[in-house]
Amino acid sequence: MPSHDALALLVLAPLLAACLTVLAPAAWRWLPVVGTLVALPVLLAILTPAVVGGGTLVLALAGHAAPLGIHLRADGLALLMLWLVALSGGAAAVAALRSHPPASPGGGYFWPLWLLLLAGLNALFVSADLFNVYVAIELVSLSAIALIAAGGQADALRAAMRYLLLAMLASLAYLLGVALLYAQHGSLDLYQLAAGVAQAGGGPAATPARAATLTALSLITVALLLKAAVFPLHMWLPQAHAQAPGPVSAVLSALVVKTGVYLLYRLWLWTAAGLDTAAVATLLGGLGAAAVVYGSLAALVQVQIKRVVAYSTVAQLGYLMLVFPLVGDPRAAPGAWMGAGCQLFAHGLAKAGMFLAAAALVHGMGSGRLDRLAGADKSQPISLFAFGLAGVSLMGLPPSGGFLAKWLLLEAAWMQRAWFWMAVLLLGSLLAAAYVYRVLAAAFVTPPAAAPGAAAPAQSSRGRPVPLSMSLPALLLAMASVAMGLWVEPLLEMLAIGPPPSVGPMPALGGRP
Amino acid sequence: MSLLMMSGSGAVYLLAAAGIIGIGVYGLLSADHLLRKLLAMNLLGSGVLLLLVTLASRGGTPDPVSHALVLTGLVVTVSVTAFALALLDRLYRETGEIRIDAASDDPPDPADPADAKP
Amino acid sequence: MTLALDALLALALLALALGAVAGAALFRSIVMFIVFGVVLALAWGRIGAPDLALAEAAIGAGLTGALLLVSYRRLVRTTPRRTPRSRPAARLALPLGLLSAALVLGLGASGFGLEDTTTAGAGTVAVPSTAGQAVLAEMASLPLDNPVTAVLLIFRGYDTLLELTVLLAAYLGARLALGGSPPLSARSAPAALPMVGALLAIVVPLSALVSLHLLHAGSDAPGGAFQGGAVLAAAGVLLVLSGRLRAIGSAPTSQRLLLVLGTLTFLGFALAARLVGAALFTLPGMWAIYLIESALLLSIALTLVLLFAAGGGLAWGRE
Amino acid sequence: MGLNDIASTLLLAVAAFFYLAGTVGLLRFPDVHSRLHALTKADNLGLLFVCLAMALLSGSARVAALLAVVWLLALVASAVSAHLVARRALQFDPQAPAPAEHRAEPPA
Repeated sequence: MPSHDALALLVLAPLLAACLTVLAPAAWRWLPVVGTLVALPVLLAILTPAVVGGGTLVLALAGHAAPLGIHLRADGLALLMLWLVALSGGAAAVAALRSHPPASPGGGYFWPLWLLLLAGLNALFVSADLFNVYVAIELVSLSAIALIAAGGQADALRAAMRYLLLAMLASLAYLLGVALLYAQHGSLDLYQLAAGVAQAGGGPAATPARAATLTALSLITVALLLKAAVFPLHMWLPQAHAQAPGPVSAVLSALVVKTGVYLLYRLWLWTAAGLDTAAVATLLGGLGAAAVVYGSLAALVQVQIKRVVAYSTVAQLGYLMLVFPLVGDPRAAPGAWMGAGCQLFAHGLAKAGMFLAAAALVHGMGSGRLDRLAGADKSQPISLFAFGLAGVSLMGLPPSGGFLAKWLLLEAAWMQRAWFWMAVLLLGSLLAAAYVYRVLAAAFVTPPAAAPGAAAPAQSSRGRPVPLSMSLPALLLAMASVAMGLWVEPLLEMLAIGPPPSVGPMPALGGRP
Repeated sequence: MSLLMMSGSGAVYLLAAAGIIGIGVYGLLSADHLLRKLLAMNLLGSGVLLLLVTLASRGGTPDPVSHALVLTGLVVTVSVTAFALALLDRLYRETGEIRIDAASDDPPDPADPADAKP
Repeated sequence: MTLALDALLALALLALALGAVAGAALFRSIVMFIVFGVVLALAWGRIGAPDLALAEAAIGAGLTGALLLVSYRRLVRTTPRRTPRSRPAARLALPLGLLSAALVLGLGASGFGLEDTTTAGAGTVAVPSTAGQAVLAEMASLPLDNPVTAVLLIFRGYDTLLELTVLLAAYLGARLALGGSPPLSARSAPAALPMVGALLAIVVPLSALVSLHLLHAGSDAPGGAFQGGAVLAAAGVLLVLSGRLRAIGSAPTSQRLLLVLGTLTFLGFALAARLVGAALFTLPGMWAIYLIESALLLSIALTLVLLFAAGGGLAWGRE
Repeated sequence: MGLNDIASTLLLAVAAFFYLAGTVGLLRFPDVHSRLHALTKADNLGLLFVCLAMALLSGSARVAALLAVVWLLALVASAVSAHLVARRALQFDPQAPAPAEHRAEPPA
């Protein structure tokens, strides 16, 4: 199969599978789902060598080049995200197959939505068109929020509603920005727009074109910060991620919030690459630093295990924002870029694993509270081990993928003597160690003898075994996030394809102060 | 058609779009009832779409791409609204609530039912 | 004169929007919103966007309004709890609303300023050709005359496909959010009334006819699958309201097929293009466009009716 | 200005008068039933005259036929909705004598 077709099929195959899942009789719904889980890695295995060998792949749909038509585009970063969807999404789906059986009545709605979510994510990562991205964002938000509400408990519904309102608002802000950009520059292509944006935005101060372009960029940025739950626009995330069913939480934290970060990269490192973005980069980095500190501290004081993990997502997303200031220095840029890619991937694997592990622990112990985890070391060894391993990657201990990511970012910060960013990176790792330790410590406590007044049944204090289909995907993901540090060459090779202009091998483009 | 599209009426609708967006933002923030918030969101969306077409048809010729985008936007908006209303319906049936504080930080930890002391 | 008409429409839009937002009674606000949609449809017509006028009237005003009203009726069965309005967000509402209006206005005005310079200096400065101009330039080589339909199906068909899946996701999501609870039957206009029966006998066949006309006309004139689907859906909404159709828990196979028919047909053509060696999403001719649009129309209409009825599927008659 | 224009202007003026009358009735009449009465009768006439004026202006039989369909549809819709609104109003307040002419004093 030609690699172009593989690129398009990464979006179209899950769409087709979603339609088939709607159509299929209940007993056969699993077939399109499993088919998609298998098809995505296969398609990526076809696409990856073509991109790594032949460079960025661009596909003009219906043969119409932009601005007339829509381009699909696969470079290293897109490929990285696609792999993450296939791996994290796949592992989470295995766990979800158990918790939401396709043959159940709800499965007839849950699984098509899951597949549409995957299709939307893939569509977003390969799209080169701002409006097409809007439609993909809507598809992702709608299906993700519906999956959060799948449980139907009051808290999940509240969280879903709050998320939905903010997502709608963000989408409209995004669309307003797109409207301004299209009116100014006549194109919707992310990469074609770069020339116009550089010309208009780099022009003399206070021209209308400059004002409109910069406002459009700011509107889109705010919208994406909200989608990416970057501090202080994170307020919707902890409840939404903590209240969703376990496998859904995994996908939300590993993939859905990453869409905002990914698009911020596209916007500021590609579309707006021609502008002097130093101030914006510092601002985004500052927000990221605040997110690292705030998210970690908040994770330290949570009572529910899933909320610890959710706040940890707030913190870890902060690291991804630190890239903006760090790629400013041409010498440090390649390292910072590699670090960002590693962090995207490592966090995607580790966080999906951690949420799955947390869900398995909650299921096994019968409660989501940390003080009810006592004794989990005996009854839930696999889940707890997976949680710990994922935690190793989040803290950034060698040899994990998280270590590599943080090391590369630290090195980039060191090269430009950016002490503040270095301090944030180190502090974040320290705090991550603390909140992961807090969960583990709670689990290794020997359960107290049943208190005389305790209403909880004896079984829940001891824990019950959880099916392997819940704990094993968590373990595999956590192991992958650690092993990634040992086998990172393919990833770095991939990231080197089509890096942002400011990072790329062309020094003439990268020399902005 | 071109007579209708002279810059004067373009400016009028631009003004209208700006006003509608402002009113939408006001409504979104001031509304208490979720149905009202959704209504304001739809107004805001209409304003944005009106702006998209008005700005894109500079020079008097209507821009077919912007029209197609708005058509897509309309369908997306009605889809999201319909889903939101279904969610609201369920929320209301489960909790009796018709309002939500979208801007607040997450609420304090709900008590775990297993913790209820006799 | 025309400017006065536009100004009047714009003023009406603003007044209705304000009424919808600031009115004390929720029911009145919803009605204001519906009228707003109707006036906005007129405005679309004035801007030279008749396709959007049709879509706004059918979808924006009609279906969204119906959705809001039916939701209102469900929610107001019991009195909602009154809550204090002195939240910080509410206090910020007015300044932020004014600020955003001023911001947009300033930007829009600057856009108009830019237009003057570019059109004046068209000979000297290379004016970027916009996507819209590119479409208009291509129209001569296409078998259809409505550029909007051309964009929706030929140039940006991929967007349309994803948009259909958003609609599908809304249906699935609404079902998932409503859970296993039985669909709320929309008990209202008694179907037994002779006048209602007469109305249905006239309006339903006529709606079907109009939607087919819109579908057919869409290739050369304003209209298309979305407008046609919305008109057909309106007939379905009437049937639901009058009790001729009722919502049931889950869709039978035929309706499930209808729900995904549009997506599947579009997807089929998009992929089949590769079999004959063309680029993905290349459509083989007018017949393909008609076929796709017909499938889209049916899927859109059924999905919209199901969203309105808050049901998994539809069945004839009362329980 | 041709004869057509003058005639259609006159028709529009008549239409405006009926709309005005209907609106005044809607605002001033005391209860649902008399309001409905004002609204449906006067506004349907107003719409008729608008359609006539437009048909004259267009000068095409096809457009005129379409306008006739528009008017008939509006007629059907307003008749049915007035009927339903009136029924509903009766259900809400069954004691009130529905038709306005049976009542000497408007309710407070």
